[in-house]
Amino acid sequence: AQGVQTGGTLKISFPGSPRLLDPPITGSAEEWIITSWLYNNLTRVDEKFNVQPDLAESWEPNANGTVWTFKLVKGVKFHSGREATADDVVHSINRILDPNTKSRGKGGLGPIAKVEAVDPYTVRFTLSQPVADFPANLALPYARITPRETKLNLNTQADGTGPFLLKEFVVGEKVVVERNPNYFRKGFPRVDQVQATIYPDSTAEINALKEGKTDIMWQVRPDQVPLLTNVGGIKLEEVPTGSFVPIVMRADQPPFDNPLVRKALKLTLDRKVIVENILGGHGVIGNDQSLPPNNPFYDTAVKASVRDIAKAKQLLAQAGYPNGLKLTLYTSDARVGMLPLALLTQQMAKEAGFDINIQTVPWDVFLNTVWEKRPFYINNWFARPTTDTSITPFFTTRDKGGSLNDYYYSNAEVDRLLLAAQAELNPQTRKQLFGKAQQIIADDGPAVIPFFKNNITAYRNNVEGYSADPGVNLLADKVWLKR
Amino acid sequence: MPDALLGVDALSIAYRSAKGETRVVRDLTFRIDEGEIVGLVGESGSGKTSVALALLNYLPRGGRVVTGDIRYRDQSLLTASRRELRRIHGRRIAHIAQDPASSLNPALRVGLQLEEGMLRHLGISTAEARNRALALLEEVHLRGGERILQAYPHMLSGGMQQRICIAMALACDPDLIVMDEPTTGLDASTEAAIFDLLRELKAHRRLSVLFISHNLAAVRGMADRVVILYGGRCMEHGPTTTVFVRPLHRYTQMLLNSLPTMRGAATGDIDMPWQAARAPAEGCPFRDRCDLAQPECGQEQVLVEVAPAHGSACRRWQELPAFTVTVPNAANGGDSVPGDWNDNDVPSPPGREAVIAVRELTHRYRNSLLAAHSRATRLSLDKVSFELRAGEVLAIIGESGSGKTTMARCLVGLAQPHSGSIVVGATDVAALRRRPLAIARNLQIVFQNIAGSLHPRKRVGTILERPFLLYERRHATDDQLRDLAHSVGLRAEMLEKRSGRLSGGERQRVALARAFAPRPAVIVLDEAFSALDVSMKMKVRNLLQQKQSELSASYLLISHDLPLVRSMADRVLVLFQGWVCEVGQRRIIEAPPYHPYTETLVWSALALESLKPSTFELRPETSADTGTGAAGCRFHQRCPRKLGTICEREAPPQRQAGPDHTIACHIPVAELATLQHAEWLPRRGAEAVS
Amino acid sequence: MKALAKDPLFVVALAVLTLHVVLALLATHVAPYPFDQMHYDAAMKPPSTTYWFGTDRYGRDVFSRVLYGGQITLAFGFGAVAVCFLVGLPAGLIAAYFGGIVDQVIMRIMDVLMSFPTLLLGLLILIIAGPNLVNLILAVGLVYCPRTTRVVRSAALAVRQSTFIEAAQVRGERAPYIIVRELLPCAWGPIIVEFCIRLGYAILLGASFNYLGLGVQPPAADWGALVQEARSYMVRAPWTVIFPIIFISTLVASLHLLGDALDEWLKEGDVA
Amino acid sequence: MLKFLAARIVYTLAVLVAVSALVFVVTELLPGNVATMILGTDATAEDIARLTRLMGLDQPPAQRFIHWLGGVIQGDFGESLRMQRPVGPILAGRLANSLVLAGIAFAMVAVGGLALGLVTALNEGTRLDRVLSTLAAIGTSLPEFVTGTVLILIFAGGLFSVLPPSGYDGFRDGTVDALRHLALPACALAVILTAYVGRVTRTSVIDALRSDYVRTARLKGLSERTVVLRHVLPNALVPAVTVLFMNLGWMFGGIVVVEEIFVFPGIGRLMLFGIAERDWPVIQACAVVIAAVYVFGNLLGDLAVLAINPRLREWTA
Ligand SMILES: Nc1ncnc2c1ncn2[C@@H]1O[C@H](COP(=O)(O)OP(=O)(O)OP(=O)(O)O)[C@@H](O)[C@H]1O
Ligand SMILES: Nc1ncnc2c1ncn2[C@@H]1O[C@H](COP(=O)(O)OP(=O)(O)OP(=O)(O)O)[C@@H](O)[C@H]1O
Ligand SMILES: [Mg+2]
Ligand SMILES: [Mg+2]
Repeated sequence: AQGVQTGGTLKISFPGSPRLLDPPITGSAEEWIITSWLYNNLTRVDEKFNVQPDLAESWEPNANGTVWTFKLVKGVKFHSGREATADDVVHSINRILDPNTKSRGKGGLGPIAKVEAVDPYTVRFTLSQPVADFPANLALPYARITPRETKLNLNTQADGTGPFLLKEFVVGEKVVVERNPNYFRKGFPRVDQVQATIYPDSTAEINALKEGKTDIMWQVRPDQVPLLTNVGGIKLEEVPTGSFVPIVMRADQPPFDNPLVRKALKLTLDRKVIVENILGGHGVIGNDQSLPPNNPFYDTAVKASVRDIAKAKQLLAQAGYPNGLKLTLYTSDARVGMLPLALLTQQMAKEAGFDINIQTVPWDVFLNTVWEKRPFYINNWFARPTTDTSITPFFTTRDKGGSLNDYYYSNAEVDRLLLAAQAELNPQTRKQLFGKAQQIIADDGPAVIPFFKNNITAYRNNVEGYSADPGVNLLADKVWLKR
Repeated sequence: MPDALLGVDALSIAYRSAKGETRVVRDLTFRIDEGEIVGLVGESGSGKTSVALALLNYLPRGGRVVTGDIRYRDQSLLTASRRELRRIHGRRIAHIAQDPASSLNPALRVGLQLEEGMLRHLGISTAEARNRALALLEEVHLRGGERILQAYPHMLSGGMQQRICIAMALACDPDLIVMDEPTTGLDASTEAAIFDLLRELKAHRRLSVLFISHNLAAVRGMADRVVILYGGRCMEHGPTTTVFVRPLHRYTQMLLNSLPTMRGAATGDIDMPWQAARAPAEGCPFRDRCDLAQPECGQEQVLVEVAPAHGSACRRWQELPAFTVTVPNAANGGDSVPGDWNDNDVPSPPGREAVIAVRELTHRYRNSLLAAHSRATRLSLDKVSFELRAGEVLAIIGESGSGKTTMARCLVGLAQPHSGSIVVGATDVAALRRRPLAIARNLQIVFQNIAGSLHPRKRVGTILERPFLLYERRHATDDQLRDLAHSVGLRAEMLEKRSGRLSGGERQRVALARAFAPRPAVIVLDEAFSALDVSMKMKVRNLLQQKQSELSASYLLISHDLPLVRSMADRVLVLFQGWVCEVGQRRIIEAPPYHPYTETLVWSALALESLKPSTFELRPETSADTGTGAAGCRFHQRCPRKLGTICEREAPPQRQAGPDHTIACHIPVAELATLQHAEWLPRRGAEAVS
Repeated sequence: MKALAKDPLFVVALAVLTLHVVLALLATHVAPYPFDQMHYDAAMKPPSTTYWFGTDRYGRDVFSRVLYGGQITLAFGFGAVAVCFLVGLPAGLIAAYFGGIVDQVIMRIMDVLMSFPTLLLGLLILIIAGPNLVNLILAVGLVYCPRTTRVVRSAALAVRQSTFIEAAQVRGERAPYIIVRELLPCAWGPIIVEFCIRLGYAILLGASFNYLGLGVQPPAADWGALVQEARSYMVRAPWTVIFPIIFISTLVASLHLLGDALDEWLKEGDVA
Repeated sequence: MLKFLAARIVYTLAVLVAVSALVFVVTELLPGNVATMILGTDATAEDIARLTRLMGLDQPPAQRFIHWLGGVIQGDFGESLRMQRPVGPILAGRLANSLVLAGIAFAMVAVGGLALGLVTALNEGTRLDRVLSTLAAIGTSLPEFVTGTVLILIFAGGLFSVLPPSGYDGFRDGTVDALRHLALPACALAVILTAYVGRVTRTSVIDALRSDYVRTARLKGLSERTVVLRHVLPNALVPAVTVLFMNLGWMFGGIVVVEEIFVFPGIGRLMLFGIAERDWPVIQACAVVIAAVYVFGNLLGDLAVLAINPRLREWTA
């Protein structure tokens, strides 16, 4: 780009602290961002959900998509100076697959049967089922490429191929990284140093940005937006994401085994009020299926239900509940938006005859006794990195790949459409398949997905090359500072 | 009249309370001359302390001098500024408070407390103050010098604390000392020793003292002049010798009439009514209780000068029946017992059956679980054996801490003896956890705090009915309750009142009535008199005696009040540190031979009444654990007649001193008798009573 | 009693307490709206004639919520104190009456409970039992029962020394009779004072738990939970926290002042 | 004296072990499964079983307790399940912050409470006393979340914006900055206790003023200053100091709330984090440390009282 200035220190604030830097066992957004500065994946997913090359310069599936062969960029060096080769890739992937690593990424990579180094610059993955999105899976933060042997403790130290070298890491306080002069993408990174400071308290974080102590405030909560709007020298930016807070209606148990009841509940909600109230408007209305509007396969023809109490009442009566329905809605206040959604749902559905009693439980109780067990609760999902994982595991029948289907929803047509789309390599056909599935899920589906959250970020005017990201990315290597 | 050192003129004191102002002292006038000891006598609540504090211009919150004046030499103390007062307090007028233990600051060393007054008033150096402090300790007979000065108050015994208080008062050589009941709370022998000290000081220093007490005997022995206070008014005042011999106020007469003594008693026999609920505001405050009261007694009282320096507030002083107290003094002391009004003089024959037989009773206090390591293994009762015979009064005497109360508690089952037996009827109750009701019924106790043994929230009727419910499982009839009330002089209306709303005297009678209700065979009286005013004491005593003959009950009378014991008991048992040193007929406390310990008790009592100076060298109580495991006589460390090492090494034999009289001592009985007679006689003339 | 009626602090405190209790009892009638009704178009409105205490982020009427919150607050206050006394009264009386080993055992147990910081013990109980009103009551009650036991014990101990208790023992009365009929009636004074003070502290502690989110279930909220709910926007909408704060402070202060006044009165006045 | 000290310390340690055991039992009873917590919603049953075994959670509780207690004695509090790092160092940092906060608040309570008590007692019955005493009575009714909230509303954003409502971060930006951040939380923590200690002090000073020994001292003609300083204070301080230290524990309870309000990186918030995340090693460590501060506070209180009051010193000899 023209006029790019290099050098300087980029100062970023995070609300939470990274604890561990060993990629397979990382678990928080901050950790994923920091490791993305220190390591590379084989691929990466851009802000439009398109897969881009990273350490792999190209890849090729076999005809039915069960064998994928990746060619690596040559001459990429770890910070320690050794070249990164196919063996390191195999090692990294196997570490994730090894149960002893306790990696959360194990399930997300896909049905990998075998990973092998064909030659120093070629890696071959054999899958037990075809997966169209497989290259995107390799962009998961767990799948960063680490050296196959190292003397370092990767939890607190790092040896990657990434754009920055780890200089200082104080848990709960800060992470400092320095420009990797040998980075394989020439011209990057642009700044000499990145300082990430942890501000557990958002007020202090906002003040720091205002005072210029930091350049980027990576994450702004919706309720903090008023504090940063119209502040001189600061830009606010937001982008829709695929994170959503669904109301779960178990489709295999009364009363929600009856699609009419599900539909009735969907009709009671005023989604605009909900988005306004919970997110302060910083989100987009959802249409009860999980593919977010910013996804290339999102079908704009599928409309969200509009509040219609009369209709809802009528459906309820039709379903056999003319005098209303008494329900217990489980939720937890451990994650943003879950409790307010319950409260709003309770109030809005009341008019149609839903008599909802709210039970708030701690997160662990939620995971142990509510999630996948109760018939009616509010859940929370972060954005999934690929199209396929954004919808298929949620709505296909449980034993047919519906690993996240806590709705116990089973619809043969949806199964057929989604599984076909999963293996389909042709984007056009794929889009059609996904579109049809979305329509059915929105109408008949077991979830109320009233909104998708926006990611909101704030930064000072002199920051260039940075923008809000729909995923969990902060591409510090692209950012430069205007003087 | 020469200038008084202190003149109190028409003093009235009032306290503010929620109900308004109550006058507690009215129109009190008296004076104290240099070198004079003035006794201020009155029952509890008569306003003695209030007067004392007013003299110091230090009334407690809510209290104020309403009228009158208090002059120290030429200066009015009531109008003096705080600075002036500070110069007078301690330096000119010193104060000794009622309770030595609480008057000393627990957080400061005794030395500092003794010296700080001197440092403030006398302008002397610390070293000088220290020297003076040591001298003062000598003067109040505290040996130990520096060690005592370094001690904190709690390390000293009550007697030592009181001596420190006296030393503190003497420190700046004041002209006047106000002593507010300086010996209440101390036991008899300590009390006697303190009085000795005061008398000695009186002789050595030309002290003026306002000596406040309700102990008539003590005042008689100490004071040059007395002021008798009742209901906040002066009833009579005059020289001790006159007032106590020919009292000219009916109240004074009654007081003296009630006073039992070691060697004699007043001749009259006035039946004083029970204490009135509240003294009337106008007129003679005593008229409600006065047998000679007339309507005009309700008119304003005037103090009449009946003789030079002798005033009486009784309207009818001229008409009072003749009343003379045979002043008991050494001259008519001796072995004769004049005016002994205890007609129950027939010794109970040894053959009478025993209602309670106590054998080898041993008791020790187990302290709390945590303090188990402390060496508190001293026995509070050590193999005590005696029997209580039907219809007799057996007195247990002994100094404080000798185990009297423990004995009583074991008898009634409030304490568990360690070993030994208590046979009541045919049952050994010593080891029983719960006694059969029949035994409990037959063994009632009257506590020291008689009034406190009533539940304050219950109606009198309910309280009196309880024995019937408990022992006979039936409700009492109204008649029964009424009779019970009448038997202790209570009106039937009282049955409806809550006991908390009764006057002290009424409560005492209710408690007695309850004890009598089940017609018990034995009543234990644990210091049932010590908290009572003189007049009340006699009322209760008379009631008890009357009831005893009615019920033919046996009494176990526990007391350290020897005169009282002498007036009631048939037999006496002397306890020292839980050990019986002497037991026998009442006369064992009237004439030698005594056990040396009994001897000291008797001498203390005599000394208190100034019948005998207690020149006796009572060895001070030592902090050393006497008696622990010592094979010898328990009393040897304090024994005035100690023979030698035999006393330390061998337990004394039980010697028969006569029919039904045992003394545990190494000295043969005959020898004791001669020794004690001999010593009594020469000393009689040695020091005259002043 | 007359003296008490003249004590201005006592009168004011009693009046405030009564007002609180009456408002809580009549909340359904006094409150202009249901406590959970949301006025979507009137979120975070300052106090006005329609919404006396303003509204919160969901447009719920703060006045109505405060009134209903009072019900919950008083409910767990009284509930917890009831638990305290259910345990503490018998335990304290028994410890005081029997003394010795019984006393030691009871009081050592209480000591261990007491060696937990109050909030910590409650937190632990609440995380095992799970947060809801009943558990909150139990937790607060349990946390405070050693203190109540101590107060009851020492009040009873003072009476225990009285001669009339010994008189009853000598008479042959049984322990339950003595404890209930003789000991208890005389220990009431300090026990009532303890009741007032304990109620105040129970409300404070319960509200603190609610403030930490470990209490009643939303949308119901006591005053502590009301403050907690509004924490993130209280600077922008201070009315959402100010009113619950005023209510809890006045309630607890009235209880404490009441306890003080009673205590003073018991100390000065005659016991009869 | 020494014997007493030893006994007292042994007692303190025994209480601590009892507390630890209780905490351990309590965390045993927690409904959640730790392994599920770590693995989250993506885990399979086998994953959970494996992790449970890996972390030794399948061993009998008694064995784990002894193991854990052994570790605690050596300063090893185990590893945080959420943070997967040793709890010890995290705890140390947080505890240091909390101790700074509690220390400042404690100093405020000690000075403020004793002064309040002394001033009201010496002016007993005057208008000043009545006003201050009523304020103190109200002060004891203000829980930390109320004082904290009000302080924020007044000083940090509502009326004025003179002090930061949060963001304490140790002394890395200098002492002044740190103190500015500590001001509000310390006040919030101190108010209720200052009022309480003030009231206790008032009562005990009044008791001392009415005592016989003070009367004796006054009647010796001593100056008012000597009377108050020498005779009243040493005795009156005993209950006040006892209460002061006894309330260290209260303070460490209150600190949980205060840290939550002011987003203070102390042990209280760590504990809440542990609770929210069901991170039992963290909960246990925090609970034990808080309890330790509490029992040692009481111990300190006893010692302070002993130092002041010779009679007690003697009793315990
Ligand atoms: N501070 C006070 N406030 C109100 N009334 C008081 C106060 N002190 C004493 N009184 C009352 O004043 C009267 C006289 O009390 P005072 O203490 O002077 O009597 P006393 O003769 O010293 O009694 P005692 O022998 O019991 O010491 C009593 O009725 C008592 O109740
Ligand atoms: N509760 C107790 N715990 C430990 N020791 C006690 C207890 N009560 C009394 N003692 C001790 O037991 C001994 C006997 O005490 P007791 O009360 O029987 O004496 P007393 O003769 O009644 O004295 P007083 O005349 O003072 O009433 C004393 O040394 C006393 O210190
Ligand atoms: Mg007196
Ligand atoms: Mg006794």
